[in-house]
Amino acid sequence: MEIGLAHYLILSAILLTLGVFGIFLNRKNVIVILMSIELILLSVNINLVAFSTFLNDMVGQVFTLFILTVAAGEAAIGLAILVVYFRNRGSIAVEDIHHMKG
Amino acid sequence: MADFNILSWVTFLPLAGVVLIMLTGGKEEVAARNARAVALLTTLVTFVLSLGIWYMFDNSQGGFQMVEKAEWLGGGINYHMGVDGISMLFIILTTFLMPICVLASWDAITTRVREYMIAFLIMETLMIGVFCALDMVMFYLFFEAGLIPMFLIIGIWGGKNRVYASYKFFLYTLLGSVLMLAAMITMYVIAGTTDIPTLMATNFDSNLQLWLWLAFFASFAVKVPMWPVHTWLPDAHVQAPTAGSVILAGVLLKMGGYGLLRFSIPMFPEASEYFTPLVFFMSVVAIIYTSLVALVQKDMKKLIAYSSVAHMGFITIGVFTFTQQGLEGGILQMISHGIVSGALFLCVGVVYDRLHTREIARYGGLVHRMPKYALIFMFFTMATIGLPGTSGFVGEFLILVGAYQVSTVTAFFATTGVILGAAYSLWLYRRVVFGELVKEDLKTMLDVNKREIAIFVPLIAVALWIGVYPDPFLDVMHASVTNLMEQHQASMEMVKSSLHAAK
Amino acid sequence: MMYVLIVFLPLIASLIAGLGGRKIGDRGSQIVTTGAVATSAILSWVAFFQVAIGGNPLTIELFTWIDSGSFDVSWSLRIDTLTAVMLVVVNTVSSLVHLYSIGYMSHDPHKPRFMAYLSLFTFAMLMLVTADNFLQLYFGWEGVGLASYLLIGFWYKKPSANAASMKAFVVNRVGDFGFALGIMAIYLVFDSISFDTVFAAASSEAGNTFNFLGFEVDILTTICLLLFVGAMGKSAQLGLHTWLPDAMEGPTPVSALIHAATMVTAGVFMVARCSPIFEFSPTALAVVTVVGASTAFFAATIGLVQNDIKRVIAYSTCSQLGYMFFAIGVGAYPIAIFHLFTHAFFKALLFLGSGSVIHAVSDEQDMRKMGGLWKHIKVTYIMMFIGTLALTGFPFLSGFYSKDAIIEAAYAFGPGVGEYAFWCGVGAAVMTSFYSWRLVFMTFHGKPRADKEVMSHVHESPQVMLIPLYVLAIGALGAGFVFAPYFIGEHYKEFWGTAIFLSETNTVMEEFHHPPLWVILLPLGAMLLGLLVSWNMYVRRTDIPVQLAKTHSALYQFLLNKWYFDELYDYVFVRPSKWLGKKLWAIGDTMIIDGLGPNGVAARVVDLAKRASMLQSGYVYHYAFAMLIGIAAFVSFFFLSGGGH
Amino acid sequence: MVLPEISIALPEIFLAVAAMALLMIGVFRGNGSTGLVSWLAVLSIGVAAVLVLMGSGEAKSGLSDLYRVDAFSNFMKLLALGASALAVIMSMDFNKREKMARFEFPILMLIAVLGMMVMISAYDLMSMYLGIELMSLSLYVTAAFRRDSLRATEAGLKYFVLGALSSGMLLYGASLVYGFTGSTNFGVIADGLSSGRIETGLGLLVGIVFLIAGLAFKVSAVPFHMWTPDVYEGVPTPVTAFFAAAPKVAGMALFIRTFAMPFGDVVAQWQQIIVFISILTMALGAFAAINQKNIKRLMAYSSIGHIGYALVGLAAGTEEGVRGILIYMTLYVIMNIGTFAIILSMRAKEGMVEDINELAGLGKTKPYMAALLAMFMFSLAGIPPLAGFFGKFYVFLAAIDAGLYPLAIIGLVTSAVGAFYYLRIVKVMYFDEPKEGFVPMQRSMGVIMGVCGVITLLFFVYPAPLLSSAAHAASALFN
Amino acid sequence: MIVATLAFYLFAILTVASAFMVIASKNPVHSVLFLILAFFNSAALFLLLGAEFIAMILVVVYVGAVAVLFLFVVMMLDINFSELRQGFLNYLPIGALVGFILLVEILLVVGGWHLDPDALTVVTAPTSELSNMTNTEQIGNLLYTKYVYLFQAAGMVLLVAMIGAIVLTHRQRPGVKKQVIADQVYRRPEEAMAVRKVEPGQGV
Repeated sequence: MEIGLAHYLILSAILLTLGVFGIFLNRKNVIVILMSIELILLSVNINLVAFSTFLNDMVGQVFTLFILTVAAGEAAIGLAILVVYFRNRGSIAVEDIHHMKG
Repeated sequence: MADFNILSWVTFLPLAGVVLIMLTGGKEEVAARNARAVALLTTLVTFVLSLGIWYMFDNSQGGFQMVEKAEWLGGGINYHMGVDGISMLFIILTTFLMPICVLASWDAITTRVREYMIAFLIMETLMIGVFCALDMVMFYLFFEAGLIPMFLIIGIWGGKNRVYASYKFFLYTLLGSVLMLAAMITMYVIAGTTDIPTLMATNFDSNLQLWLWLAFFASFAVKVPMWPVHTWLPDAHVQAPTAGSVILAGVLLKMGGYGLLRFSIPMFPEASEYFTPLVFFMSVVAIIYTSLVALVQKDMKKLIAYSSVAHMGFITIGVFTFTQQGLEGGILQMISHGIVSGALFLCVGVVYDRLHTREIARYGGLVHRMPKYALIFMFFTMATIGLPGTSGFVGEFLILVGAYQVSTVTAFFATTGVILGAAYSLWLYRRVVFGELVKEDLKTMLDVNKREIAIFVPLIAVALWIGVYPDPFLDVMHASVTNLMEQHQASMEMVKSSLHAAK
Repeated sequence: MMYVLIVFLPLIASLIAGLGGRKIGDRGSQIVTTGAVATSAILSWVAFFQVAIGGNPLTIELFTWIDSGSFDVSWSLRIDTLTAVMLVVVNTVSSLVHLYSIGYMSHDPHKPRFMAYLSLFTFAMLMLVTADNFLQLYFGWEGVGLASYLLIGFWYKKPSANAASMKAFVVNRVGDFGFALGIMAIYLVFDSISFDTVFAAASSEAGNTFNFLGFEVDILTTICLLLFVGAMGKSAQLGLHTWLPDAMEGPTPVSALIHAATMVTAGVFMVARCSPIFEFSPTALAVVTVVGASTAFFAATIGLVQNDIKRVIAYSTCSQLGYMFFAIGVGAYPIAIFHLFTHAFFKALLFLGSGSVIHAVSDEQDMRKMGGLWKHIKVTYIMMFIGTLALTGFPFLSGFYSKDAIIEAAYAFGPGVGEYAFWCGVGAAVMTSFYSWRLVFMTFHGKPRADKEVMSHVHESPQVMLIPLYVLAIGALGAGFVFAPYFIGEHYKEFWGTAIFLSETNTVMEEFHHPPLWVILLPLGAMLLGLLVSWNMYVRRTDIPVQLAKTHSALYQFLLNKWYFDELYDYVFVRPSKWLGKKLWAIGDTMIIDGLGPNGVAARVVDLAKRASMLQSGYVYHYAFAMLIGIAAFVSFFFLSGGGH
Repeated sequence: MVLPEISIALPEIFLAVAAMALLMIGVFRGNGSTGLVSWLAVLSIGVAAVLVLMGSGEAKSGLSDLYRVDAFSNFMKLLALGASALAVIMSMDFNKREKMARFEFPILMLIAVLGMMVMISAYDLMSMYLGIELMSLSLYVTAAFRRDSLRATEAGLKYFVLGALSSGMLLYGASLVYGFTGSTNFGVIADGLSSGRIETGLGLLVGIVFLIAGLAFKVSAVPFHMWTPDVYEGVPTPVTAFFAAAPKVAGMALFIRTFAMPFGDVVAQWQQIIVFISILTMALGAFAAINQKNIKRLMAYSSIGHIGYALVGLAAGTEEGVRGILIYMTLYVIMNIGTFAIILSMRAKEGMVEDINELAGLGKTKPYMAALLAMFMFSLAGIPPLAGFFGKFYVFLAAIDAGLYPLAIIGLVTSAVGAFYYLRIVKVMYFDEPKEGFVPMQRSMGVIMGVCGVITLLFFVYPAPLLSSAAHAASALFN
Repeated sequence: MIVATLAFYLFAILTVASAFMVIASKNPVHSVLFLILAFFNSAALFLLLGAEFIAMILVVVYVGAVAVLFLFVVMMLDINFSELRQGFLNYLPIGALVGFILLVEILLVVGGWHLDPDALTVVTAPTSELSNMTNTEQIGNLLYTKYVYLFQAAGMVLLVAMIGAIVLTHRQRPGVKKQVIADQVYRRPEEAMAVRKVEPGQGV
């Protein structure tokens, strides 16, 4: 059985779903949410690389490269914010983050 | 005089007063005194200037006069002003009532006088603007903008329940007019302009007309106000300060009637014809319903407010008869109602200033201490009842004559309002003015002073003038009303012939 | 100019006295108003001879009033015989009442106001009678209503006076309601409301129909009936009569002027004025006859048992007005106006006389507390006696000429409504005689029933009050005799000229001169019968009335309570209106309109707002979930709508 | 490909260089230089604005077709630059007073502005993404800038988590679009769609949905708005002021460009979704604000509502619609900046206050400030003759022109509902009894609110400049 | 060919499984480790697709930097794991339903992807044959020419990240002695030392 583009796309879709699930089904801590976001980005990357290959177009891979770069920065800032929050609150449990509502 | 843009001058002159008041500072008392003086002066000058409009007005012309036009928003939306026989008198009415309002607030308003006067002067500009505007967007601008100062006037200087009343007033009217805005935009999209004279000549599709008419009606019916969207009025009136009530009853309500005349009828003739039974029904219900409600009111202002609704019911009937008598009666009745109900609110204000209550039961036997007041109040009571010889009669009767030609049923039921009107008005008068003077705090009340007499005399004079010799007023309208009717008939003919052709 | 003066002098006087009363003082205002009205009265007589006797009617147009399309109305003075007669009646009685008031109101603190009102009334009444179009007629009509309202409520301290004045105004408004609709119908049909145009065109509309309230009805009949509703209100005819007795709350001169001599006859005047229309509607005339005759009878029955001296006369007025109406109904307009003319004299005389009595017994109006007064106030007694004779139709006094003529005319009209009117008229005549004499006997004869204190103060009125009585007495005595030939006699056609229109088929005016003998004698007999019974019950055996009242207590109560009309109206109109008003306010406005409208919407909005902010839970995963739902929904939307391609 | 190519990105390059230069100044001179750095940042923004203005007005793409400059981008850039400059000015005093003055703050804002500029000019999915991230990352940091405050850090955390999620969505959408059209370039996609070479299958549409999700998050349209109230409330007020204006402009510009240019030919496909989002947004903005007690939170819902109105113009999908949005956003920014200038002046003796009830009696204690705030509120409610009305007018004009009657009517009705809460502020200021007044405000705030107020009030007198430039800018997208 | 297919399935299943464990494991440290596993497997998939450079970067940057950063933070925050609540299930049904619907829809969409021959004509930067240029070379060629401005922009993003991280987390604790090089450089002998003439026999 030939492995086609669809296989990669399906894999990516599953990863996306898992990432999304990780965000809104998670009650444990925020770090897991950040990791879920990484999963989503991974799924995007798989998508792009797969498209790139099957379209014979390098742009997809360049895009992926940018995403990886930005994702690294994003992770850094996300973790930094998490750290300052933890310093204030003493917890990173998702359920504790609801000081503001309404 | 050719280059003198009198309409713009009259419209924006009150703003000069606003600037002046803003410039005058000083201690609170001094500032208040200056503000009063400036406001009075400004309104008087505006009134005198507005008489120039009447002077320059050509009675024989049916179209718009003293037209001014300038580029504004672009795309067919221009600064366009002008008057015809329908709008001109409303301008005079407005400028006439304003000095009276300022005088009426002279002693009654003691807090934030400067802001109060500023609000009133702005209000004046906006009201005049409504009647001058010959562009829909301009009209809407002035029409809606009036909500702001009125909201503040009711809310800041109003009675106990002022917040509720001001909210109700604001949101009720706003909700009505956003629909009108939608209709205006639709018309603009179709016609490519918001120029009122052009739109009057535009034929809208019959089906669309119905929707547009309803949207406009939503706004004007609230403003008029017609049953069943009248409930904001009693609250607003009761809570507003006296002068606010005067303006509300005197001018603001007229905007609804004016809007019907200016938009609904000439622009959507078929829809107007189609909805006439609805309007008649609503008006008749308004007349009888609110008259009955007025009969059992315990608050003076509320009673007069409900009577206003009933009177405005007459006006809407008149306007929708499409007869010369009905239309002219409607306009004249609006002017008259502006003066008479305004005066009645002032009457209430006089005693309110002294006793600070509007509860009817707290009064009684005022005639003993206040004979002049009793006389004035009696005069306006009779005028509101529509006694011949007073302004109230001429308009009312013309309306009924007009209505009778179109629908005897409507005329019949509307006329019952005449009976009920007498009942509630006299009942009010009797309870307040007549009877034994038993309440202690009434025994020290003073009769109307010179300032108050100065307020009432012009009102009485005009009410009598219209009642006895309304010709100058009616003459102004003839050409325009005839014009309006001819247009209406022409378009109805066209509809009929096209219907025939379709068959 | 003279005619203008006649009409406007009272207005000017009224304004001077009303607005400047404080400056010119009591005396000044009395002089100004009385002088002005008296001048008017004299001028009116001049006019009467010029116009009515001399036969040259004229119309003076003053200035435009309302001009809207073809609805074109002017202020103008139309002086023809009918007007001239009314001018004389109004101004004469009015000037006498002015004079009388100077005496009668001498203890009142508000003399200028009273005089101003009286003059104002006079002006309005004059505008009414000089109208040359329906709208000016309406103006005068409402104007007298206003003056009546003011005068009835003159003693504003008395709640009963206030109530009565309001009642008068509102009940009159009911009549005006019909009147106004009538005017509108006239305009609709004739495209004009000027008398000349309308009257000239009336015949061409005879028998045509138009749509009124969804029914196809005869035009002229409808118009006439609508106008007649107005007349009923003003002239206190059955159904709309309830205000008249209450109106006696006003000072007695007012009762004499307004509620006996002038204003209440405006209805009669109006119908007579509209004779060119009424003549083409037999149906309407029949209605007028029946209503008039019934009123004559009905009011007389109530008059039988009333104890208030003024109320008795008031019901008498009501009854007499009924006479006038059925006279018109049978087509005898001149007789009706003639009765109006003579009635003005003797009824005013009776009222002013009773005023004199009231004045004498310290403002007591209940006849049960009078009696035996004749010795103390002899002049008044004589005057009252003359008035009573005239009213009951004693031969050769004025009432005899007019009232008997009416009864005869009714007979002459023939079977049907004529017959009904005739018998009602006769019955009423018996009762008229009875209650009029009862009044005289109870008041002046028998033992004094007032307490000593009052009796000791009984005194004759001053001359200023008695002079009007004398003048009126002369009228009551001689007016019939002098003027009958003109009004209803052989010269009647020349006299009336075009003022009253009689159709060709209407021969009543000829026929009533020749009734059978028993018809001539019957009213006389009726009068004597009434006199005898009355004498028997109130002079000879004063215990009879009490016993009668006991044995027929239901009937007595029924009559005493005026057939329970007030109660009925209260029950049918007043209370339901108030009840409805309250309900509409509480349920309609507050609960339904505000409840479903602004308040309800506001409450729902606030609910929604609460819910909307509850969505904002503060939890990140809820937020993320919302985003996911959004995306899922939109993607599903494309799937379901088959988007793409 | 040397200098001529660069010139179209001159303002951006200048901003980047300026940001780095300021960073160095800051690093060398320490936090004492915050004031200097702030003013220099304002100056840089001004210079960038001048550079934008100096660029030729004609439309051209450059930088390997990644970038596009036209009248539209110039309009939006100037708006974003102006809003940002005012936000920087407004932040200075506050930061000093609240002891959070650090030189990185203006620099981060400067970089955020750079990101916005890239967003506005983006002509490729990649430049779009990088622009968004450049802006967003700066904003995440500024949101949590007050790192010792629980509320600010919580706001930052929420903003970050949801923002990252949204950019994930956006990227997934971008990847689908790339895959189903074969290109990331807007021009190529537009050509492909209009020539029919690329079919508009479900794949592309799903990609568009994900793109919409990402973009809607940036402008906080329902249901991707949830972060907005919490973040607006939590972050320091100047940051809120900044958030409420410039990023919205940039987000809206990107939204418009994406949907007017590459997907302009498939309007029918996405129109209904935008209509739906717009209705939800307007309604939520109107309803949820009613219950708010915190004025910043209220302004958050208000801004949500306003974005809903602006989206009405997008839903029309026409040139008139875009013109309406441009007018709307301009006036919105002015009113918002003015309002926040006042909120920043709400300082009692004990410190800053945010409760609406603290405004009680402001009409007496501070009449001019109250008058201005009242004016902004009425203007935001869309009452004529204030500027806000004209924004609504043109947006709904476009909607009705496009035949979207229900949308227009629902929008207008919600605007009436929305008036309810704007009135409440007026009510508190004028109808309620005065509390203790605020301490005197700073002059720069007075100037800002005064200028915004004058524009809001007198816009109707001379509206032509804005109307014509907006029309010009809109036309650049539709040729 | 079969090897490639098998390899795909192996790595794909491992990726999904470890991704699942990332969100499902109780201990965040385990989550991070599973994340690293997922990255490794994806890198392998990228290799299968011929994107060698990306695969390498994924391992180097992601595993080497980002994932380790996560690990650091998890450790640093010193979370008491036993206290973390488990609310996974009560929210599951509706969430799972929505997620599942979305997944199915996306699967339906991407499953229908087919290579449009027309689409190939618009390709911006076609991949050359392997023999001509390596994948890394191709990327480099593009990145430093065509996309150099985006590359610079990405640099700005990293700068922001740096500033942000420092601004947020960097604290100057009082009492901690820090080396201030400038101070050291500017230090003059006069400040640091004093030359005293010591009288012999008296001491200092």
